[in-house]
Amino acid sequence: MSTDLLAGASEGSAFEAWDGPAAAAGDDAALYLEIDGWEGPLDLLLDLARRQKVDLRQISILELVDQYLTYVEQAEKMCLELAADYLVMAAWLAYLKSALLLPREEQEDPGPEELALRLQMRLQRLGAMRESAARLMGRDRLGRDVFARGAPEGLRIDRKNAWKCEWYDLVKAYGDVKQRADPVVHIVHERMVMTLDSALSRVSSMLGVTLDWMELRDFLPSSHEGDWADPRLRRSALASSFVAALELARIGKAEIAQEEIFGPLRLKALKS
Amino acid sequence: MSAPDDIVRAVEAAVFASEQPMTAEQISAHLEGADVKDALARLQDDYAERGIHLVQRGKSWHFETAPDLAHLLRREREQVRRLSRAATEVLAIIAYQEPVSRAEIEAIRGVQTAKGTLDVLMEAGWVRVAGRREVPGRPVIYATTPDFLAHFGLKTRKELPGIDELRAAGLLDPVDDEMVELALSASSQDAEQNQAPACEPEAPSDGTPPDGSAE
Amino acid sequence: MSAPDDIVRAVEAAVFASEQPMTAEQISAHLEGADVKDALARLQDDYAERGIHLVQRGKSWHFETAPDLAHLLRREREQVRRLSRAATEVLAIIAYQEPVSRAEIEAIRGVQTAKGTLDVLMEAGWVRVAGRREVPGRPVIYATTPDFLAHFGLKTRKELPGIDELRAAGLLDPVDDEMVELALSASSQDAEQNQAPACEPEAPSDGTPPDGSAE
Repeated sequence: MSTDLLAGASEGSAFEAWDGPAAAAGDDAALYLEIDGWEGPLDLLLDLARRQKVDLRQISILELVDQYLTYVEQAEKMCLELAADYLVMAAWLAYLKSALLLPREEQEDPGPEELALRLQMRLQRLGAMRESAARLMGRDRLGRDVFARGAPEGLRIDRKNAWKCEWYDLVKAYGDVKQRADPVVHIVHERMVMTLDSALSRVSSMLGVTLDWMELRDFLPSSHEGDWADPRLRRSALASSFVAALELARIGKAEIAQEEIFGPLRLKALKS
Repeated sequence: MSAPDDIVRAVEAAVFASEQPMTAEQISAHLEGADVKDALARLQDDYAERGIHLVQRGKSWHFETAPDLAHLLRREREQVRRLSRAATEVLAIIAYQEPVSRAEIEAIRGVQTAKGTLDVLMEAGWVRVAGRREVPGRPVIYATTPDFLAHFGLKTRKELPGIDELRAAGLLDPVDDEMVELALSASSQDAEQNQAPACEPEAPSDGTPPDGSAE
Repeated sequence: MSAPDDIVRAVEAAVFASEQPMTAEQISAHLEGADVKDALARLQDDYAERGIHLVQRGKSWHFETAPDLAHLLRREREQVRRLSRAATEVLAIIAYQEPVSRAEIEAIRGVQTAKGTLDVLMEAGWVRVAGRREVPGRPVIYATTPDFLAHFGLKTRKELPGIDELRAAGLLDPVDDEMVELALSASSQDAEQNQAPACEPEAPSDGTPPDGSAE
């Protein structure tokens, strides 16, 4: 392979083989436009390689390098602005060329033949993809060459609900509703109480007949009398009697004494 | 059947790809003036037994699905769904107290009833509109359908258990112990006179006021 | 040709009526699980010589007009979007080498890919993001879609023109990193001296970075 590549170097002059962009030389604008038409140095290289009119596998890399370098030189001569990557590629190609021409011993790894081969592979690959793109675009394309049905009816699946409910759920739901809806009944039981008034009259009248100290509980009616056995009524009577005692003490008719906290509460009439 | 010739194939493709039905003249214009009458007749014949037919409507031609396969275009797929709790309650109220208006249902449930809830019950085929109540506003009233009875395996609505039967069967969960205790103690002496016959759905056993109470 | 049986007719009608290509599974699901494989084969055969064909693109089936009638049917108003040269190249690279990363596409083309190029292909529905490559940087990788196959009339990617030859020639081998770096390998230090512009720059350079930048 490498001999092929090098052999290619002797074929004709680079400039003659190249009737491309530079052929329009003299007209700066034309060349500039051509540069614009290339998508980068690889594209330019592929274009130059194609001009060799041989299979990309047969191209002479040395010739290609010369053509490229000539092109860049010309562009510079004509004061055309080249994008940096074209110059980078030129530098690399110059390096490749010198390496290819150097005696073998001084070469590093990968060797220049290997690099040339890779460049050639790259060009082949780009060429292949470009060609494939053209073939792809040339196929019978849906909507351009072949057509789908113009007015399909369309397929539809309507989802229909099949509702499900068990007898138990129905009946239970009714129970729940009724339960919630049942009017909340508030009943106030008639409770037997000793009113403050009756306690006041009872306590003050009892105080009138005794002059000695008397325990508050003793003012309560006897538990043997009628309803008075009811503990709730007795609690009410005790509370009312206590309040009555305080009232009597306040208006100066009675005196209250308690020896200790929670001890028995005693009551005595005050002589006025 | 011989292979279709070029004119037939071209007419076939043109009608197929067109977004509109086309008259014979339009098809012909599309095909550089070719005579398409025979081709259309031939195609109609070719497709006569297929799943698609070439048909003429007015003067225009188009392909369409064979009439016996039209059901394929719109398929129905059933999806079993459970009734929501709200819908079940509404259904129960209608079943026990029909006919009822929406306002009555809401009064009994104590919450607003979403529009969709009644729709679902009607979609299920269990509830129907049973007229209007002759009161101001003439509200629509709802009742159950024969499908409702069939679905729940009932001969008549009278087979629905009364509230006391539910209670006896333990189907009434006490919501609030205290409230129930209170209600029970309060009603012990009154129960007799308030208790309606257990098996008379028209006047449900729990003593809820009859129709119209909600208004 | 015998008259088509019920399954054949049903499959024919379903595929014909559908707005989208359908896979055998989708057709079968629409026809309540019928086995449609034989019917599809039979239909493909029935239509082979007609003006419309039943075709398989990827896994999906649809009817379309016969390609040889293109000259009669081509319509200006339905012109397919014209892709830029860059976009067609990128599409070809993705189709032939999928899945590929953007850096790999750029390594093959030797230039950066404008942001919009991949967007155009994705918008057309021909290219999709197919995940990320599990290498440092986890680059996004691209692949073609079923719509791509349908649009270009391919049953599978194996039918891409010339793909076997390209593969045999090693032109579809994974892009090696060295290729990406090739142009830079010797240039970094030389670039400085060569880059000195011989002329006053009139306008800023187009800023296209050298090849290696594709990484």
